[in-house]
Amino acid sequence: MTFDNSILSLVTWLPLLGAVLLLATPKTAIGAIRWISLATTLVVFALSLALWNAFDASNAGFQFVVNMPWIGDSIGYRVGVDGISVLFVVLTALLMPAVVLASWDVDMRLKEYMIVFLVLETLMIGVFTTLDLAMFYVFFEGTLLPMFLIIGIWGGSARIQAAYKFFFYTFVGSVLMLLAMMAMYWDAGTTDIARLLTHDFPVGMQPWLWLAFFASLAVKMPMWPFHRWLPEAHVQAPTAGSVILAAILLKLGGYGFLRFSLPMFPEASANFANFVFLLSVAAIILTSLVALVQTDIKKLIAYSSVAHMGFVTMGIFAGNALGIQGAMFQMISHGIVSGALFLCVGVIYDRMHTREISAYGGLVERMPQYAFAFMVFTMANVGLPGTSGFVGEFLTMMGVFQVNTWVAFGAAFGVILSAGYALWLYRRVIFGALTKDSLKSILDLNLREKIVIYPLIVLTIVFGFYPAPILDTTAAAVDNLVTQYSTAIGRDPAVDLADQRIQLEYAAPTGEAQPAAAPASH
Amino acid sequence: MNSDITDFASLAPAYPELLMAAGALVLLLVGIVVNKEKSSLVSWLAIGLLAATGVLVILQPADGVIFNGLFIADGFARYMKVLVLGGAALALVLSLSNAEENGVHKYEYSILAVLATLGMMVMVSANDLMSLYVGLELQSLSLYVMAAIKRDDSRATEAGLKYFVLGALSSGMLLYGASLIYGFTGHTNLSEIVIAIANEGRSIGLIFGLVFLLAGVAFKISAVPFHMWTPDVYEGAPTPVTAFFAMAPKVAAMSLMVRLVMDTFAPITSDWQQIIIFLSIASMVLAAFAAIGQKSLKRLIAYSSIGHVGFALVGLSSGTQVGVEGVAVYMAIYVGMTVALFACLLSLRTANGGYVETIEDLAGASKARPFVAAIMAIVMFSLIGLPPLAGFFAKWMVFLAAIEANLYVLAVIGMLASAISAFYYLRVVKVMYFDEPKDEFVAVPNELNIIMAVFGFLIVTYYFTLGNPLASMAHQAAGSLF
Amino acid sequence: MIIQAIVFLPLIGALIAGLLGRTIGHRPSELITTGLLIVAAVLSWVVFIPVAFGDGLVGAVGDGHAAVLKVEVMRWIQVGDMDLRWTLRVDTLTAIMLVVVNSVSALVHVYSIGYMNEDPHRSRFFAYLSLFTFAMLMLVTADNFLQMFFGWEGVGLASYLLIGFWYTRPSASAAAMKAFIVNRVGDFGFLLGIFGSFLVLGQIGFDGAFAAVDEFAVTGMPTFQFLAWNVDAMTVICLLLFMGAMGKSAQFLLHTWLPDAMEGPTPVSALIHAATMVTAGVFMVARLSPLFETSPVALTVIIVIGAITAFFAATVGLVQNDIKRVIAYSTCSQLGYMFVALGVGAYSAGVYHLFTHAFFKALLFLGAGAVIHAMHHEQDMRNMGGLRKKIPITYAMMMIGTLALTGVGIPGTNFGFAGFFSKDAIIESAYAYGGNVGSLAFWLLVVAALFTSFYSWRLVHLTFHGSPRDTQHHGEGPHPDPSHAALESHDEPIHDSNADDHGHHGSAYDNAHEAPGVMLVPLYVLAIGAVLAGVVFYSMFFHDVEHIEHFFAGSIYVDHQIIEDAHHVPTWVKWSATIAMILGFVAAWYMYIRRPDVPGRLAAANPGLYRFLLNKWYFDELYNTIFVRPALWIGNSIWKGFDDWLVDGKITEGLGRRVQNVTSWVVKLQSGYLYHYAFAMLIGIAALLTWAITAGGLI
Amino acid sequence: MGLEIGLGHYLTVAAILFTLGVFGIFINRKNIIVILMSVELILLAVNLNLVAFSAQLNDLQGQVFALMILTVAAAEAAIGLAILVIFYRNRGSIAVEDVNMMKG
Repeated sequence: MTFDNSILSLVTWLPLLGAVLLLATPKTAIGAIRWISLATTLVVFALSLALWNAFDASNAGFQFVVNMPWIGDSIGYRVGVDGISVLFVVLTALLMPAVVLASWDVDMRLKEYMIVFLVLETLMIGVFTTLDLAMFYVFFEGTLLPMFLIIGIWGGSARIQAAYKFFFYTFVGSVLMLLAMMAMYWDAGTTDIARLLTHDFPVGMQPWLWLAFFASLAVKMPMWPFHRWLPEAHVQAPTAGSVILAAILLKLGGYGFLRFSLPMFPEASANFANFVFLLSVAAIILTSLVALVQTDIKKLIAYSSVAHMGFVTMGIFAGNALGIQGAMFQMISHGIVSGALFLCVGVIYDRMHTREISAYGGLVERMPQYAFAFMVFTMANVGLPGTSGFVGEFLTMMGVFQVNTWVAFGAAFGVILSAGYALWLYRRVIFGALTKDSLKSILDLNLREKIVIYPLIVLTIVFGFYPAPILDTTAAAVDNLVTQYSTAIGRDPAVDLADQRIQLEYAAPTGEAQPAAAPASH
Repeated sequence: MNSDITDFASLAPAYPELLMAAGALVLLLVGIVVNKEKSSLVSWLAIGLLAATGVLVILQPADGVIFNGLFIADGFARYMKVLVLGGAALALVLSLSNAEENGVHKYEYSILAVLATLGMMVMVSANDLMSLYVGLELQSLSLYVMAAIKRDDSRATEAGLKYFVLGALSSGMLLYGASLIYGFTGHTNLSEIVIAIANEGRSIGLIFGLVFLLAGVAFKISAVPFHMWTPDVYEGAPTPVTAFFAMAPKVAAMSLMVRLVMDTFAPITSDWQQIIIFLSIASMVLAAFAAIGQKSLKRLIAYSSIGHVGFALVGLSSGTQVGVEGVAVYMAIYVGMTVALFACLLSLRTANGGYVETIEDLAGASKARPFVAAIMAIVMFSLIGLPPLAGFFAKWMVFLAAIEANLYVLAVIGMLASAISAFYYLRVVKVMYFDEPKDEFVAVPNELNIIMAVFGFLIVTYYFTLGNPLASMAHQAAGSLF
Repeated sequence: MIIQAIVFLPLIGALIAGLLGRTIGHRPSELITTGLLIVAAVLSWVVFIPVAFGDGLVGAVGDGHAAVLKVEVMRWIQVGDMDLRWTLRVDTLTAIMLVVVNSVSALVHVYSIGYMNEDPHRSRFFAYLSLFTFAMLMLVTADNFLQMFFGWEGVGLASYLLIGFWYTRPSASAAAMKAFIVNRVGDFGFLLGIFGSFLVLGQIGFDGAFAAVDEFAVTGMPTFQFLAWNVDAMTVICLLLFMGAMGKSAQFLLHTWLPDAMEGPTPVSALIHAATMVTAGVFMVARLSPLFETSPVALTVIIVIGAITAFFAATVGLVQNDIKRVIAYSTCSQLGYMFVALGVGAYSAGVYHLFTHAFFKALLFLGAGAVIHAMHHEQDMRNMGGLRKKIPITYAMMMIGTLALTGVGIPGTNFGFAGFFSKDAIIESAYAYGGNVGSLAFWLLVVAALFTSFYSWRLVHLTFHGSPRDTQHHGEGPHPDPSHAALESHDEPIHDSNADDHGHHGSAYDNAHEAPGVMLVPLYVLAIGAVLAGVVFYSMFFHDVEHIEHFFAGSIYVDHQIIEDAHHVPTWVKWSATIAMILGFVAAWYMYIRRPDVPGRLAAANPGLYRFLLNKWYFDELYNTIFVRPALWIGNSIWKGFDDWLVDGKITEGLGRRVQNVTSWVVKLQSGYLYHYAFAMLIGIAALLTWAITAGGLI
Repeated sequence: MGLEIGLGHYLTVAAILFTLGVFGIFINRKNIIVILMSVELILLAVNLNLVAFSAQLNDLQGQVFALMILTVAAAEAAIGLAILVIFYRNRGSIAVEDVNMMKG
């Protein structure tokens, strides 16, 4: 195991080490606790960057692979990343320091708080680095445990309800996925994902496996109508919790679809594609409408997340390069943007201790810098070109348009509605005259908050103008996935890779013309 | 068969049992000569004895069938015996603190425990309906007394009474089944019964016998519908005794069950499979629902143990070697979790004396006793079967077996049951962590702290520490049955 | 290099003023942004002059027939073979736009120095202005659909920010939001259009797309499955793209945001909502003329929409009292003219009008700004009047603007203001197009011309002529009409950060003063444009086909036929616009100078019509009822009804309750009685026995 | 032509005894002593079975088994009675109804 390959294990388990360190520090040493957590997350972030740097984007396969049997035949220690997973590792590692900083002033049970978050980081990174089916479930489901505590202990007034719903929605869905995984193990004789990817599951078996996975992933995503837990969890969770929830945990669903559903059950995926499209469009339109009428800032953003995840699922099941690349990008971008939005909400919540939109108004008067930051993220949320939010939405819609114009048509309404709820929120919170006495003395971003938020602004805009770093990383893996998928379902990979135009039908040729139906290729 | 009894060496496979028997008598003498106040001495000696026997079991792996085929020692038996001895020894350790108010300070207690353990070992190694019955009764009779050992406590005595009456009924059933099997196969020796069944095939009488026999054993592992005694006895008996009940006897009975169905009745798998599946589903589902309604912690634990028996049976119902491995691993992890659980329970004594009885008493424990609360929470999550804790890997093994045997319905029901069961486990965590504290808790005895620390650590780090060795051991153990 | 300079100097200015504005202070930010803009403007002229008068675009690749200059900046989105790069594309069409955008923007910057001089957020204002300019430049230099969309949305953002610049005014932020969202409705179509063209043409870049379109001449027109129907691909695509244009250019049905946009500071209205951004739609159609040419249906739709807009906006303009709103509707209607030109195939004429219109409409707006400035932010014309003596220069400028807008000139000669040439060109082309559509468009445009001149002169009369009215107040205006409630609702009291203006004593009229030089200079420059822009460029835009060909060098589609025909329309057609103009003038003179009481009586005579026009055909109310409210209602009912009541209340927690019920039932089984326990065991045995025996098939 | 007593009859009798015993346990609401007797009845049934079978199979194991059961049964009865006694001490009653402090 060279250093190159041990780096994944390092990135995965280092946060746990930090947690152990915290365990050893006395709970009164507030400063030490904070700095240890920050240092740990920063080191992990640095490592993840090194990982991304060392990652060979042109290679579609898994890299930094470690593969050894561990418990019995059915569970191994297998890690590795490919173009699809590596970015999530970086994203997670990127947001953790921000989260730690955002929680700098947590006074209640700080020690446990930081420990839980570091454990959570290990679990989240583990989900993306592991190449063992069973271990994937272990990490995937393991995230429930810390998140349950985060919401339940450090959450708002109605936290217990929220924590329970979060737990049960996800847990009930996942147990079915677990059984599906066992079935896959017996069919393929291994839990090595790399080998499972090349295994052809019986067509008769696929729908059941697909549905079992869907039960879990759709809830995690969350797809409409399995989303009800999300707004509640977001509203009740502490700021840091919301950030992680929106930025990373939701992505587990999309990652699962890309890692399992699409490549391993292609036939089933193709058959269920329209079903997914339907739910996606429903998510985009209906939840946007619901977001329009929210009175709680966090709830509004939560619902908008559901809508944005609709674009992701839509893109994934478009099954072509455009769609999947778009979905990948959308997930990363949404990770940054929604995370940042929740951080922004946290900023004013820390000051005013309310999330009611009506309690605000005219903040720009006192908090111009905050207003600027919030504007950038709002626009990214709206999907304005030049922000990272646009690229993903555009690609997914473009991709799905090639497959099913109805879906793209429906999804495009999201373009209008997102502008509606986002700008209305901005107007009610930031614009207007600052009349409320409670706000008269509110302070603008302090240094710590700037350190947390400004980098995210930069990323949002940079990726809007120059998304290449992300798209190039995913390209090879996605192309590979698309090729397998379309070949498996008997579609023309060339078309799905957009290397070739669709075969058009031609009306009666105008003027003197060759026989029609001559493919207009270029 | 005709090995000379006097040839001591030939008894090697039974050395551990012999040691236990002799030790028990010695302890009896010690207990009589030393004055009552020193009773903890006897407990320590008992613990030592159990430990020594365990070491003997591990270090002296002599397989073989002795006592004219009454007694068998094989890998499976050894594995289970280690679990039994470990569980028993730990239960005794748990009983050390505040033995006085638990009424388990009398030296008879430890001796009864040792005798019960001896009975269990015989059960595990039984290769004949007779030795089976004798071992079973030795265990049961000791347990009846242990349940009621707090003589002046009406709850304890009621628990003893109930346990006794129902236990007697169940052994009656077991015997009735045994008699039928004897009648329809012509043998009491298990290995001969196998052959007989294989040759003569099934008959109504045999099936009757099978059902009655399994019902008797099901009572001991408290599988639904033979579980009714469990909640009452768990609640009534002093907590250390409950801890004892919850671990060793379950393991022993389970291993007996495994040996019977996998070995003796292997030729008629399809018949017993139906029964086991029924028991399994009934246990998982009923426990999941019933536990939600509980206020008393011990009753909750009782139902939880019923549920876990159900899960273990999921593995058994597959009827495959993987299934047996699953059961083996499951029981080991179950014992571990139970030890930690009872350690936590015994550590939480409110300032006004007395243990936490109801779940509400735990309110705010996370503030007053963060360590204990943390371990308790870990155990709860592990009992749910939430990764990455040990409980998950246990479930993984058994359900893996079920899926292999295409028992999809069983698997799905089981999974949903485990989802429902999460309700009450989470409630405990919720009360400890999310609710505000009510009353103070007093300091925790050291041995409990150690136990909690060790087992908490093992549960959390199972994937790294125990996972691999346990799996391979279970593999060997199960292998010896096939 | 020069191209990059033109495009990115404004961006640099915006960044400096925006991010460092607080630190470096207002004055520096103003000077920097303005300075950079002026440089950019000069440079764009440097690019334009050779195109117009020299031998074509300097450094352009390709022959004179398709002269294009491309500068690649960096990669953007590359997926599969969709290879998007940030590329600056300059050809004649772009060059024209560069000149228009940068010149007007530069002038508006200068003007704003004076206009905004008391505003505490000046640096932010200038940052926005420059940002807008940058976005607009990105739009016009776009080399592919998506970059155009980027600029498209960028100007949308800037306009959103500028309209809502006085964020403390609820009406302002509301208008800003409305503008953005209505535009988004257009973008809905634009996006789908882009998707469609990528699907059908396999290209996201313009050149590739045009090349692909050319193939259709050989292969025949493609059809594809859009929604439920198998339709002619190009028609659908063009209509979708045009939907975008309608939004941006405030065409009929998507026009509602433009009047409200007047909430923004006047310079903004001049720059964004008159000269540049709103013409983006026209630019887009012109740029994509090769695509649109493939779809007669789409073109027809464009003509009809354009004509209706021209007419409709003019009618509403007749009765507005807010000086800016009048000009806003006039803009709306002029855009209609341009679209008609595009629709009939006279793209050059459309661009021509865009070009001239930019000058005189900016002039009018800035002039109006000067008036408002003079009147201390009074915008209601009914409170003005007789300002001629007070602010003569402004008056003169406004006169020039009005003459240009109304299109004063003598047909057949080279004498005439800018508007005269371009507008007549359009009207003639419309007539030449012929057919029902053509004649409909023609007549609507002529009537619109009449209205245009009427409301323009009405504006002049009410503002500058007659006697001061600001001492009197609403109530006895020229309109003792029943619709005052409506009026109030439309003209919120102008609150603006420089409060000192409001404390002034005496009437605004007495305090009225001429604007400072810094505000007047831009007016002079624009005035020159308003006078000369028409005559100078007449031949290369409309007069002479060869010249047009050579001038545009393939940057737009040139339909020889229509232009030839347009030149040979009957004389009465050539005169029609002029006559309409004169009639309008006379009517205005009669009603506002000769007999000032007539309008009031007219309004009183048919209040229904009056209120209909005053309330802009009730479009806001209509949209409110059929879109906004339903959307909110649906949102609410899904939220409360589906999410909370059904999913959460009934299913999630309902399941929880079921579990509780089962539990309580199960717990009852555990009665505590020995005999029950024993009984349970026996039942169990019995059940197992039966099961084992029957399932085992032993009976 | 006397009636031939065969295995079947023994089994039937044993079955009846067994059933009686079981019923004795859960039909009886009065006295725990009765329950103890019922348990003995069950064991008796079992012994009868074993002996009958052993005679039928002429194989001794059955009878050995029966003897063991008798022995254990004695011990069992002793312990049962002991528990019953301390229960009576605590509650002053041995009515079956009273044995339900714990339920649910």
